[in-house]
Parts: sequence; C-alpha cells; structure tokens
Amino acid sequence: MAKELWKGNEAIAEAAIKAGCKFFFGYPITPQNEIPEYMAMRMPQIEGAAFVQAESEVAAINMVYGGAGSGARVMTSSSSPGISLKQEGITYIAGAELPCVIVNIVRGGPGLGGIQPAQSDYFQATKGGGHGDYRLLVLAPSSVQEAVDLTQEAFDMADQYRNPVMIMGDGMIGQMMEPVEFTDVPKRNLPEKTWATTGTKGKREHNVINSLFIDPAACEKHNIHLFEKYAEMEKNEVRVEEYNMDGAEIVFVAYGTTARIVKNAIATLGKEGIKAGLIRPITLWPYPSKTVEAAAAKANVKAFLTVEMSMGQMVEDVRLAVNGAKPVHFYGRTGGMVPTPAAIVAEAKKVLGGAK
Amino acid sequence: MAKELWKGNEAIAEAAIKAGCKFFFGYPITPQNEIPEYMAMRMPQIEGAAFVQAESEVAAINMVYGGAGSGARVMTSSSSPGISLKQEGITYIAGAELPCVIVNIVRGGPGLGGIQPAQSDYFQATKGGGHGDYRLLVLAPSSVQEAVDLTQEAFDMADQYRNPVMIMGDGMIGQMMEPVEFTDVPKRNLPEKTWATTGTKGKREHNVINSLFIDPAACEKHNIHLFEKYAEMEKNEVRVEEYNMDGAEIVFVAYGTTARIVKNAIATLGKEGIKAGLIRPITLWPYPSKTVEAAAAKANVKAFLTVEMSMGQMVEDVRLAVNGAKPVHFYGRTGGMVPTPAAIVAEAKKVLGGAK
Amino acid sequence: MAGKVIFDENTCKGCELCVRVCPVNIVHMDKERINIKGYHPATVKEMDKCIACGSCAKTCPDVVIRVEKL
Amino acid sequence: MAGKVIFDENTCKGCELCVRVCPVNIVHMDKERINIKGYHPATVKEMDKCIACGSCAKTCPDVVIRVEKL
Amino acid sequence: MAVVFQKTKGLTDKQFHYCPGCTHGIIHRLVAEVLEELGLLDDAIGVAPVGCAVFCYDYFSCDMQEAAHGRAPAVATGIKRVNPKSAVFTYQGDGDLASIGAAEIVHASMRGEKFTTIFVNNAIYGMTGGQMAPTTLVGQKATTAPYGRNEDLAGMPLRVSEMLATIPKAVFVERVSVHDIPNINKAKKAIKKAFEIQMKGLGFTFVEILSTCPTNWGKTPLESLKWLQENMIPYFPLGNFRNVEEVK
Amino acid sequence: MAVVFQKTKGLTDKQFHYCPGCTHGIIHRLVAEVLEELGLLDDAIGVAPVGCAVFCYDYFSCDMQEAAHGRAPAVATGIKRVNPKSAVFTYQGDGDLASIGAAEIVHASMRGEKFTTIFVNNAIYGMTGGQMAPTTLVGQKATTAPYGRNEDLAGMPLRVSEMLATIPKAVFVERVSVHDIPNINKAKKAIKKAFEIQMKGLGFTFVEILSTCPTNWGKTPLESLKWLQENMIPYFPLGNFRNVEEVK
Amino acid sequence: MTHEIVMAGFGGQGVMAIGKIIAEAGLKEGKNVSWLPSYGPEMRGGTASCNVIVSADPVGSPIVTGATEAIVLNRPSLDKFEKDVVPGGMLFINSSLIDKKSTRDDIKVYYVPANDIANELGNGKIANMVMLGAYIAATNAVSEDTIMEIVTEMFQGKKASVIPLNKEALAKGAECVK
Amino acid sequence: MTHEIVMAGFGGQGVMAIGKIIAEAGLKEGKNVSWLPSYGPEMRGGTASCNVIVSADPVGSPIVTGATEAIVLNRPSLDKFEKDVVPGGMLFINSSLIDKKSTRDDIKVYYVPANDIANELGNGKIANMVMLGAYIAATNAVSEDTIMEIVTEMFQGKKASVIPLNKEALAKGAECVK
Ligand SMILES: Cc1ncc(C[n+]2csc(CCOP(=O)(O)OP(=O)(O)O)c2C)c(N)n1
Ligand SMILES: Cc1ncc(C[n+]2csc(CCOP(=O)(O)OP(=O)(O)O)c2C)c(N)n1
Ligand code: SF4
Ligand code: SF4
Ligand code: SF4
Ligand code: SF4
Ligand code: SF4
Ligand code: SF4
Ligand SMILES: [Mg+2]
Ligand SMILES: [Mg+2]
Repeated sequence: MAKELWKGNEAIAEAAIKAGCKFFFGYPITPQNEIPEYMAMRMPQIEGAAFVQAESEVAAINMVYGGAGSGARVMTSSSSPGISLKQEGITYIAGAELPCVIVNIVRGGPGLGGIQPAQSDYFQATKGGGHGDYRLLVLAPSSVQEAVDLTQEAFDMADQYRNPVMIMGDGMIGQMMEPVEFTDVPKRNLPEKTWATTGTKGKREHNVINSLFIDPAACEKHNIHLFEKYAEMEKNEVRVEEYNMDGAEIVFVAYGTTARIVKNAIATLGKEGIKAGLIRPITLWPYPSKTVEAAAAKANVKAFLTVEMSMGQMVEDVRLAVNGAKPVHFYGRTGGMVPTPAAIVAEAKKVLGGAK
Repeated sequence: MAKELWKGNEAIAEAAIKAGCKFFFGYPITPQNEIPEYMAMRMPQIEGAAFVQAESEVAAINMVYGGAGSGARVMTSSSSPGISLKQEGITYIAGAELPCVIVNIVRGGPGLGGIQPAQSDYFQATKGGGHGDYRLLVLAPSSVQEAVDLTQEAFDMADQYRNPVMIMGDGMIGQMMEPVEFTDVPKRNLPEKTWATTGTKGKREHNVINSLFIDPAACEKHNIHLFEKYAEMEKNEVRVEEYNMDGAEIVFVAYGTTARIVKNAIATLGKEGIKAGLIRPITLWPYPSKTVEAAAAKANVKAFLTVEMSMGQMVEDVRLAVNGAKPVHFYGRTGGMVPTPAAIVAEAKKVLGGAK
Repeated sequence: MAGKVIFDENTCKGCELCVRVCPVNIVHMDKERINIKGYHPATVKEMDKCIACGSCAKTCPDVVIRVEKL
Repeated sequence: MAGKVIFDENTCKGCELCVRVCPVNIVHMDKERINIKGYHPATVKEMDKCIACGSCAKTCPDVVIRVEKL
Repeated sequence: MAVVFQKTKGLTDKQFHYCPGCTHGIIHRLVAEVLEELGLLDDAIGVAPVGCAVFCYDYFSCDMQEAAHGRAPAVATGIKRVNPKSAVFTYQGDGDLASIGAAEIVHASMRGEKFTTIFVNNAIYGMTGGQMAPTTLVGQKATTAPYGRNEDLAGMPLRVSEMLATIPKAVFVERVSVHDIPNINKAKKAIKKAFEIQMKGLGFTFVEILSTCPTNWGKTPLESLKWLQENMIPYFPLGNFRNVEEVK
Repeated sequence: MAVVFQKTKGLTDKQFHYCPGCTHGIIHRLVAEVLEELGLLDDAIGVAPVGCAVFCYDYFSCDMQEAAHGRAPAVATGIKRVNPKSAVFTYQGDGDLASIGAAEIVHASMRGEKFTTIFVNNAIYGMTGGQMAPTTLVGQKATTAPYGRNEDLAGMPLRVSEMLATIPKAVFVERVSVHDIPNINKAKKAIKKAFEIQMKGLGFTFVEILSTCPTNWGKTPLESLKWLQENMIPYFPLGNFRNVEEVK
Repeated sequence: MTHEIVMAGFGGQGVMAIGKIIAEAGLKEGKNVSWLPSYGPEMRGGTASCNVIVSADPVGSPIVTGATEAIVLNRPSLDKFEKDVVPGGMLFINSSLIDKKSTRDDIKVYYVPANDIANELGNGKIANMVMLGAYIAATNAVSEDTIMEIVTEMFQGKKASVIPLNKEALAKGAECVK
Repeated sequence: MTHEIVMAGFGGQGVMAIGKIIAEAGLKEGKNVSWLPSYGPEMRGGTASCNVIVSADPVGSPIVTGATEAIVLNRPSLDKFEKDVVPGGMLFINSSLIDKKSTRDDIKVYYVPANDIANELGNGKIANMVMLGAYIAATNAVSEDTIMEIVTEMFQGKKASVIPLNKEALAKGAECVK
C-alpha cells in the first residue's frame, strides 16, 4: 500500500479497525474527537460492529469492561479530564484482567486546564491513577505511523496478557497529518478467550468476570498473580529507541512528540560540536530502565537531560534507573506549551556547563 | 479533657467538626462509613452546618468544590474505589486552588478488590491520580490520636495553601478504637478568603472560581504558580518521625499502621541484638526525602527496608531519596493482608545477610 | 392431592416466611433443634395435611424446600 | 413615539436576527462596511421610522443595540 | 409422584449469603426460573451490582460479570452489543441503580438498550450497613439519616419506574413486590414479560421489585414484609407503567 | 428621552465569544436581566458548565464558579448549602446536563436543592464540534451520527423536562424557546418565576430553553431559528410541566 | 504485662461489647489500649471478632497475632482462634454452646457455661458478661472494680435497672474460674 | 531543502486546505511531510492556521518555530506571524484584505491581491488557491505539476467541473510573483 496522509486521530481509529476492533465506546472531548467521529462513520459499515456514544467517560469505560469481558476487541479514547473519570473503570478492568485499548490524547491540566498538547498524565498512566496495585501497558508513539503500528499491536498485547493497554499521545499526535502506511503487523500467537462471557451454550461451567476477592488472602494471591504477569511484560515488552547515542556526552530522555523536537535540538548541538544522544522510551510502562542504566554506566555520558511537556514526571523514572550514577536534569514546558529546539539546546549547554 | 476511647473514623469526623468543618459531602463505602454516619448525626446539631449524602463520589467531590469555592471548611471521605471516582474532581480542586480535606480509608485493590486495610493507593495520592501537574498534601496518621491531630491541622494547611489535603488512613485506622484527647491544635495565621464566591454584595468585582486557562501560556503560568506553592509546602510542611535511629544498621521506612507493626519488629530485633531504626513519613507528600537521604549518608546504616501494605509504591520515593547510596529493599503484603512483626523481622535478617 | 415437602434443613435460616404462607398451617419452626448455621430450622409436623400448594417453597428466600405431589 | 437605536457596531457579528424582527423593516446589514470583527454590521437607515419597540435589541444575541424613546 | 417445586437449574448449588428472610433470595430464584423456563440459561449473561447482591455472580448459573457500583447498565450495554442474541440482564439495588448509577440507567433507557434490568428496591443500602437510599421513605431512619429522612434537606424518594416511563425506548416498565404469594407470582410474570420483550429486540425492559432488608430495617423478616406492604407500596404503587403494546 | 433597552448590569463588558446568531447570547441576557430586576445580582452565585457557555463566568457580573463537565448541579449544591440565602443557578448545555450530568440533575431535583437550572437545549454538542447530544433529533446529523441519529442504535431524544417533572421536589419545570420575540418574553417570565420560587425556598427550579447552534447545524442564524421552530418544538413541546401551585 | 486478647462469637453475642469494656477499663487505669474489630460482610450471620490490647507500653500493632488470651463464644471461633493463643496463654471457652474440648496442652483452658448461667439469670443475652467476668477473674488484666465502674457508667440513666443483672453475670463468671 | 511553512487566515478562508495540498504534493514527490493545524475554540471566528513541513530529511518537530515561508490571508495573521519568518525567508501577503505592508527588510515579501483575483475569476472562495499558486511559483517547494495532479485528484468525480477554475486561480497566483 502506498503511503497516505492521515490525521493522527483518524489513523489510530482506522488502525484499531484493521486490528479487528469492532466495538468502540467513547465520549467527545478535544483534542481526540476525530477518533469517535471516525468510528461513528466506520463501524456501521462493518458487520456486527458497533459504535456507542456513551453518556460519559465513566459509562464508556464500563461499556468497554462489558464488551471486553465478552471477548471482543474493544477500544475507548479520551483526553485528560475524561481519562481521570475512567480511573475506577480502568482499575476494575486491570483487576478483572480484561484486554482492551484505551487512547489518551493528552491535553494541558490540571482541572479543565487547556486543550493544547501536554504530557502531564505520565504519572497517572504509569503509576496508576486508579486505586490498588496494577499496571497498564503504556505505549507512546512519536509519529502518526508509529501510532498506527502500535495501535494495531496494542490489541495483540492486550489479548496476550489480558491487560488494558494505553496509547498515550498528545494533541499534536492526534491532530497532525503525516504519511502512513498500514502494514500488517505480525500477529501474535494468542490463547483462546475461554474465560469470556458469551453464554455457556450448555457446554461449560458459567464464566465470571470479576475483580472482587473478599478474602484478603485471595485478594493478595490475585495481586501476586497480576505482578507475575507484569514481570512477564517487563521481560518481553520493553521498547525504546536509542538515537545518536554513540559517544554522546549528554543523553536526552524524551518520549512522544517531545522526542522529535529533541532530535531537532540534537542536530543543532551536533553542528556546534556537542555530541548529544536520545533515549526515547516507546513503552512508558514497562519502562526501559535497563537502557537508561546502561547509558549511565558509560564513561562518555556526563549527564542526562529529561525533556517533557510537564512539570517533571518521567524524570523520576529516569532518576530511578540512573540511581545516582550520573546527574539527571529536567527541562519541561507544561499546560499546552511546547518546548522549542532552541530552548532545549540552551538547556543542554547549561547542563554541560556553559557554551562550548 | 480526659482521654476517651474513639473509633478512628468517628474521631476523624469529630476532629473535623472541632476544626470548624461545617459541611460534609460523602457517599457510603466500607471501611469508612462511620465518617458520613457520624456527620449525619452531628451536622444537624450545628447552626448553619450541613451533611449531604451525595448521589455518588463524583457528585460528592464536586459538592466539595462548590462549598470550598464559597469559602467554607468542607470535607469528604471515601475509600479506594470511591477515591478513584473523585480523581477528576480532585484535579479540578487543585487547579482552582480550593482548600478542602479528603479522607481516604484505603482498602485492598485493584478494582472492587476487598475491604480489608491496605496502602496501595500511595501512588494515586502522591503522584496524582488525576491528570495534569498538581499535588495534594498527603497526611498519614499511624494512630487515632494522630489522625485527630492531623485532621484538625489539615484544615489550616488547606486554607494556608489553598490546596486540597488528603488524610490517608487504612481500614485499621478507621475501624480501631484508641484513647484520644482532643486538644486545640495551634491555629495558623490564615489569610482572609477574599476569593470566595459568597455574592459580591455590591462591594467588589465578581469572584470566579476556575481551572480553565485556554491560552497555553496562561495555563503554564498557572502551573508554575502552583509549583511555587508546592515548593513552599516542601519547605514548610514535611513531617517525619525518626525512631530508634541511633546507630541503626538497618533502617525501616514505613507509614501509617504499618509503621506500628514495624516498631514491634524493631523491639524484637533489638532483643536479638540487631539495631534497627524507623523513618516514618507523616507527610507522604511532601515526602521527607532529606531525612531518608541523611540516613543513607550515615556509615552505620547498611540498608533500607521499606515495608508497605502494597506491592511496592512508596519504595520508589525511598529509592529516589537514597539515590543509590545504599541498597533499598522492599517487603510488602497487599490486598488486605497485614504484615506480621515476625515476617518483618525475618525479612530484616535476610536483608542483613542471614541471622546474626 | 396429598403432598410432601422436603427441607434441605441445613440451608434453612429460620426466617419463618414459610410458616406464614402455608394454607393448612403445618409448617413450624423446630425449636428443639439447631442446624449447622445455628438456626432453628423450619419443619412440617403433619405431613399428611400438605396439599402440595408449593407456597412454602415459593416464599422461601433460601430455596430450602422441595415440594412433591404424591 | 419616535425611537432611536444605537448600535455598538464593532460588537455586531452580522447574524441578521435583528433584521428579521423589526416591525417597520428598517434594520438592514451594511454591505458596504466591515467592522473590526470582519462582519458587515447591522444598521438602521430610516431612523425616523423607528417606533422604539425594542425588538431588535431583545433578539440580538450580542447585546449590540441600545434603544431610546425620544 | 410429581415434583411441584424444586430448585431451578438457573441457580448454582452455592448457598446464598443473604440475611435470614431477606427477599433478595426470592428475587434471585424468580429470575433464574424465568431464564430456565424461557430456555435462555445457555445464552444468558447477567451483570452483578455492588450491593448485597454482589455475589450473585456465584448464584446464577449463567455467565456473569461483576460491574462497578452503579455501572451495570453500561457493562450490560457492552455485553449486549457484543452478544446481540444473548439474554442480558442487570440485577441492581436502589443505591446502585438509583443513586450512583442514575445516569447509566437513564441512558440505557434512552438508547433502548436491549437488555433487562431487575431493580431491587429495599429503601436502604443493605451491604454497607443501612445508609439512606434515594428510595428511603420520608421519616424512615437510616444510619446516614439518624433522625429519619428529612424531606426538606434530603428530598423525597425517587420513583424510578415513573421516571423511566417518560423515556420512549424504555418499552416495558413495571413495579412489583414479593411480600406474599400472589405478588410473587405477579413479579415472576413481569420478569418473564421483560425477558420476552428483550428477546424480541423491542427496547429496554425494566422490573422494579420492592424487597425487604430485615437487618437494616431492624425488623424481623415477617415484620419487614408487613412494613413493606404498609409503607412502601403506598408511595411506590405497584403496576405497569409502560409496555410494548402501548409503545407500538 | 427614555431608555427602552440597554445592556443589563448583570452582564460584564466582556464580549461574548459565541458564533454569530447563536442564541446562547440571548439566554445570557435574559438570566442577567432577571437577576438585576429581582435585585439579586449582589447575592447571586452562578455555575458555568463545560460547553460553549464555559466562559459565561466572564460574562455574568455576579460571583461565578466553573464546574467540571456535567457536575454543575453538584457544585451548586455545595454553594447553596454554604450560602443558603444566595440566589444560586447553573447554566448548562444538553451534553453537560442531559448526558454526562444526568445523575447530578436528577438528584439535585430529588433533594429539592434550592437553586435554579437554566438548561440550554440546542440538540448538539456545540463546543466540541457538533457531536450527537441526548437531545439530538432522530435523523438529525451530527459528527458522531454521520448518517443521522439512528433510533434503533442510539434511541430517541431525552425529554428532560418531562422526566424531571416526575420528581416531587422539582417544583418548577418549564420548557421555553427564544426563536422569536413572544417566546423570548415568555422565556424571561419563566426564568423570573424560577428565581422567585428559589428565593422562597420551595425546592428545585428548572427552565429548559430551546436554543440554536448555527455553526454545527450547518445553517445560517435565521435558518436555524426556523429549524428550531419546525423540528425541535414538535418533539420538545413548550409549556409548564410543573409549578409550585400544583405542588402545594 | 501486655494482654493481647482475641474475642470471637456469632454476630449478636456481644463480643465487640466486652472487648470495648476491657479497653475502657484499661484506659481508666491509665494503661495503653487498643480495640480493633473485624469488619465486613462475613459479620452477617458469621463470626464476629475483635482484638484488644491492654499494656503498660505504647501499643504497636493493634492486630493480635499471638494472643495472650482468647475468649470464644461459639464453635467456629474456637476452631479459628485456638491455635493463635501463645504457649502459656489462656483460652476461655463458652461451654454452653461448644461441646468440643481444647486440644492444646500448653495453655490454660477455662470452660465457662456462659449461656446456661445467663439463662439461669433470666437473660440469655448476657452470656458475654459471664465470659468477661471469668476472664477478669482469671487474668486481672484490669481490676474487677474498674470493670464494675465502667458497667455502671455504661448503663447510667434509663437502663440503670440492668446494672445489677450485669454485675451478677460478671460475678457468676468469676466464680467459674476460681 | 526543508520548507517550514506557516499558513494563516480567518476560519473559512481555506488555509487548512492549501496546507494539505502542499503536504499531499510533497508526499507524492517522495518527500517527508507533516501538517499540523491549530485547533480549539479560537478557530471560531478567529484565526485558523496550520504548519506544514516538506523536507528531504525526516521531519523532527512538526511545529514550525522559524518559518522559511509564511502565507497570511488576513490582517491578524500578518500581525501574528510576520516575526516568525526566518531571515532570508518569504512572506506571502493577501493584499486584497491586508492594506498594511510588511516591516521586515530581511525577507522577501510578495503582495498577492488574492481576493480580487478570485473575484475576477468569479469565485471569491478560491483566494486561497491564488495564494497557493503564488507560493509554489516563488518557492518550488513542490512542483506545479504535482500540485495540478493533486487538485485534479481532489475534485475527481462530481466536482470535476471546478478543476479548471482552480487551475486558473493557481496560474493567476503564479503570475503575481513572476
Ligand atoms: C464506587 C463505590 N462507591 C461505594 C461503594 C460502597 N457500596 C457498596 S454496596 C453500596 C450500596 C448498596 O446498596 P444497594 O444498591 O441499595 O444494594 P443492597 O445492598 O441494598 O441490596 C455501596 C454504597 C462501592 N463499592 N463502590
Ligand atoms: C469530562 C469531560 N468530558 C468531555 C469534555 C469535552 N466537552 C467539552 S464541552 C462538551 C459538550 C458540550 O455540549 P453541550 O453541553 O450541549 O453545550 P453546548 O456547547 O452545545 O452549548 C464536551 C463533551 C470535557 N471537557 N470534560
Ligand atoms: S406445599 Fe403448601 S400445604 Fe404443603 S407445606 Fe408447603 S405451604 Fe403447606
Ligand atoms: S422460608 Fe426457608 S429459610 Fe425461612 S424458615 Fe422457611 S425453610 Fe427456613
Ligand atoms: S426598536 Fe423596533 S422599530 Fe426600532 S429599529 Fe428596533 S425593531 Fe425596529
Ligand atoms: S442581531 Fe446583533 S449581532 Fe446580529 S446582526 Fe443584529 S446587531 Fe448584529
Ligand atoms: S443487609 Fe438487608 S438486603 Fe442485605 S442481605 Fe441482609 S437483609 Fe438482605
Ligand atoms: S458552536 Fe453552536 S452553540 Fe457554540 S457558540 Fe457556536 S453556534 Fe453557539
Ligand atoms: Mg438497597
Ligand atoms: Mg448543546
């Protein structure tokens, strides 16, 4: 297939459909409206598929619970305030071990905040905005093409681990158009969904989708089971891009669109004779801690500079991985402001101790 | 006043009333039901006060927003799933800079989980379960008396910083009875609430309670303002108990009721000739990182052992503070299971490299 | 016309709802015995009077009773 | 009986709602001019016909119009 | 020998955890019997609430999902859209459905979601220990209404059936009770009708069932039935508020 | 010279951001005028929704709070309990009130919260770009109903006034429109009545106002008024559904 | 000495109440105390229990993992808590409802026919007070006088008429272990 | 070379559309491209703008901070974006609606009476195509032929009748900068 220009939001929606997603439950919110709108247009064209505009984000995530519990490939999408409303539902889905894909096209916060791009929902996504011990797989595309590829694979990941997967983009990823090629991502070998509620058909014991364990020993056991699963994910699913790392004296850590801006900055620094590299986590959870740790161990690396569209969230995971081996700095813009390459260059020079 | 036996939940409610809380908005959930029940009993006895059983936790937190925005001392309480539902409201309150007190009597998760005591909402409380960059002041009492004292002071803290304060207990704090003395906590010098919506009375411009900043530059500016405030809190409000730290070779870090259990373990270890100390964060945010860092710098300290009723959440803040200076270990029970002193002793010995 | 009612005695919670509805008044609580749940279970003394109307079973919230027509 | 209507011209958005309701049909859009918002503003040509009924003002969604009775 | 009454296959062998005399048990049985009688057990998918009936996923022998508090109608929407031929139902209490889940039940009705809701109205929060429900009567005491529900501060009980009957796609709405045998029989008929209409795909179907909570009402099971009859029925009149014939 | 019409003190000098011909502006003015005429401006506290009217906190000259999407009735409950003597109102769109905020409006009604809700029904989500609302008409196109609202899949529009009128403590419920001068006058009367009843402390008061969205309906302002009249009013009949006399 | 006590029985047998009385008495005597109930749906019909600690030292964990004493009012409670008593500890069994004997030989076991005694006194509901009487007499965790004071305060006013009955129950219980 | 282009005007003037045409054309020519719109309520009546990047290298940030070229269709857009053009860059001004001149002397400025030309052609709505024609002719960011192809594809089918008009607009625009 030739490359076509696609708007990020619509590309994500089409990618989901290509991955076999037949059920979408959502509620409008800027800057992700093109996802439900595209689904509203496409789902009626597909046999047995459904688009439901839920009455709220709370309802939407619980529709996802019901649909996922019935074994279907199900998706919802929203932006920051709507994702906050979904937190109870998300922890239920994680607790009941249901596979689904949740898209968050992040905007500025806190509260009603603004509608411009941001990355200030990192903590919420990776540390658990809901209560209890649980994890989402969190994927952070930095181009529309990557959004398409990750969305398609997300459904397989979700099914493999029976776990919710979050695609975390920002207003830029959602709104911009870029060339896209829909390729068939390699299909994983997936277990049958014998646990799904589709009616017993008189052929098996009744299936129960549930996250309640009233006996604390059973509840703990369930948690330990979940964490064994999370350990598997940590082993198998970490993704990261390393860029220009050879001989880098300063290592940027940035994800999503911010990483692209950092690449511009790296080019500028390079022209000025400063070797800068980039570690771009593609999975925000599981976090590529080993890659960061390995970089911290290199003699040429003098410092880390984490760049985020937030007041500093992912930087904690960088610090945890570096564990004191090298200084870790932070530069961020927030509330919908986007860092400029020039500002990043300046910050990098400051970190390296003045202009070179 | 002589000491009286009080159940934790009821003591917290009475403490709030003593601190001038006249409005309570809540929704039932185990194990914190005695808080709304006590408020339902007491509020009608107080002139101008009100108890409202909201239709949901979502409604309750938004009633808190309205009441706090009108300048009153307002409280809500819930337990884990209910707190997840409040996340959107909480980030709005933080964004609009409204003072209020939120009680979370934590239970096992994720999802519906169980109703026994847990500490697995640490991430949600301290890193932001809602979207955007914001912080709560999070207080973690480890006895009913401390719950009473902190609850009273919480209202002052909230008013001083115009920020929500969370009291984080667990089922044990909520359900147990202990001797309590209601003392008058020293009152802070608080600014007048000139920003509150009480009607202009024709005497001033209209007040607006708001968290929307549609211009990203304004939104960022607001975020920076918030973080200046948070820096103030970090400077002024950190609280921590250091226990038996002199010459400790192993340092426990634990909060809330878990810290009490650790104290039993320390006694046992002491009898066996092992010097163990405890750092008990009372404020979970701002975190007593300096205390932990200082302990890590001591020659006698060989290792840290964080004990939590979770799969490991606060341990990240310990690691961030220790920053690689000493090994940081973790022991946890979750889902409503409570660690025993014996198990903690065993774990400590393991950390120290076998029995001594 | 004659009926037979069988109580799964250990599942009875002694609520007495069945007692009230029997048209021939033969269901009563056995105050002599306690089942494993700790309740005095419901029972029928004069089984021959049972008309197999099924009312006791239909009102029992714990599905304790089976009714047969002989 | 005569009226006077005053348009805060730069706040007009050219929606034409006021045009429709004038009982004496004197409000019209000024196609010659563009206000700072980029719209052709509403205006009144034959002011002497105005009966100060207030309808134009009552229907204007942007509170552009003030009506006086002379 | 003929069996006049035996336990339905719609229920598992697990014993109910309900308090003695709690009519949740009767309602469970009626739903299970209807599913069996309509031959729907193999195709049925139920949704448990959060409330005393939370464990009903263990009692009904069909496939079950346990929903977050109040969200059963949203969960059922997801289930039914994926399994359009299945018999889908929610089983919800008055706190679950009429309080925290008010938006979800109104909107399932509005969309005409093709499932059946069994609404157990016992005028109290049973599971959490007797707090006020939206359906608690004026003057009735509850742990969060220790002086009795105050009409001026807490309003009057919500009549959910009457409210949903204003929604076009709520094609079957009936209120029944289980306080005596004739009413138990009527309740079963209403439940059956609701499932029949669901299977015809005509819209959303709703059966409100008045139920007792001896434990939190502080009454014996028999006193509770009487209290229901004398106090609840006058405010929550029994009867059909909407049916599909009227809709057509 | 006498002033027949001038801008009310209830509005600030800030210019509305609404699209040309959007009747949100008319409704703002009516509410502001009523507050001024009843002498309530100094004591009024309004609650802004999330919707096109989100910035109304900048337009009304009284104290204002900006609520989370759909939660204005809960926010207003908090405000009114703290300020029982103030005139409290929410201003909400159909997405805000009838969709995400359905539970909050039903429960404010149930409790009989003593504030007034101005419900702007424009049958669409204006602010987010024309998605389907609960009040979107069957067959009407919206960005999330690109083939027109499908009755079988998305149900029929919610008649909020009719629904709330079933709730005892919703003591004043009226539906009005602003598509011409006589109706604008009636709308103002209804708003005034609602505030008067609020100040008497009799219960919850509610005015639904049919409104246009030229931008997302894809029509000129004038065509929009006509469309409202010809399509919305037949489904959403104007009139009083509840008033306090009937309650007493 | 530190008393770490477990009390258990059917919901309605009043184990929470006697736990509170012990804790109140301990407080009155200037000791450190805590009272921790089991909670949750298992209370419904099932077993209710509470943990009480009375100590000269500050109370660490309010959870009793090794009980110095256990008071069990029904059979399931015996089955559940018998093993939790530390060697050398005490176990108080309501022998009216529990026909089983303890299998432990490293602890001191008291059999108190609490319901029989309560019935003799004309009120089956005060079996819990009989057990409490036995417990206090055997352990002196708090003094009998303090318990009497608490009971007197508790039933002050309208219910004052039941004070003598309660005291008698306590005394009868005490006799069982003397 | 890398073209980093800003286009801006009133909502409805079609700046998003010409941005997309440039991006489509770049893609067709095998270049790397991105198109990023401004979004949000300020679009309502206010100024709409988009950023387009056409480059031989992979596109880093899709945000244009230093524009190699800017195309402004109304006055507010000129005021907002004039300063963002890099020295040596180009600025295309719709002189029909903007009477102001640019104050920059370090860039090349083209004044295109786009609305006048469009009106002459009988359709005021294609002023954007006139601007596009001028832009392509002056920059060769993509070839005129590719633009023609895209336009032909875009209006394939029912709307085919408008193709000649659009091509004419492009041509007239091109003339303005020659
Ligand atoms: C989000 C959330 N809020 C609150 C609760 C606590 N809770 C459990 S059941 C219940 C109410 C049950 O009442 P009802 O629905 O009437 O059912 P019943 O027990 O009376 O049958 C509540 C408030 C919860 N589990 N989750
Ligand atoms: C929790 C949440 N969900 C969704 C949104 C996005 N949103 C903003 S306004 C709106 C709908 C507005 O429609 P309506 O209430 O009808 O008001 P109108 O704009 O039509 O006046 C939505 C869905 C949001 N801001 N917050
Ligand atoms: S079946 Fe009828 S007659 Fe027989 S015992 Fe039961 S209620 Fe009585
Ligand atoms: S109705 Fe059932 S549970 Fe109740 S007493 Fe009769 S047999 Fe026992
Ligand atoms: S006041 Fe009446 S008559 Fe005068 S211009 Fe306005 S609408 Fe026309
Ligand atoms: S109604 Fe107002 S905004 Fe509209 S055209 Fe007339 S004056 Fe202008
Ligand atoms: S608490 Fe009430 S509703 Fe719940 S099981 Fe007991 S009697 Fe039934
Ligand atoms: S989008 Fe619609 S509702 Fe919003 S301001 Fe424009 S016309 Fe009015
Ligand atoms: Mg109930
Ligand atoms: Mg609307």
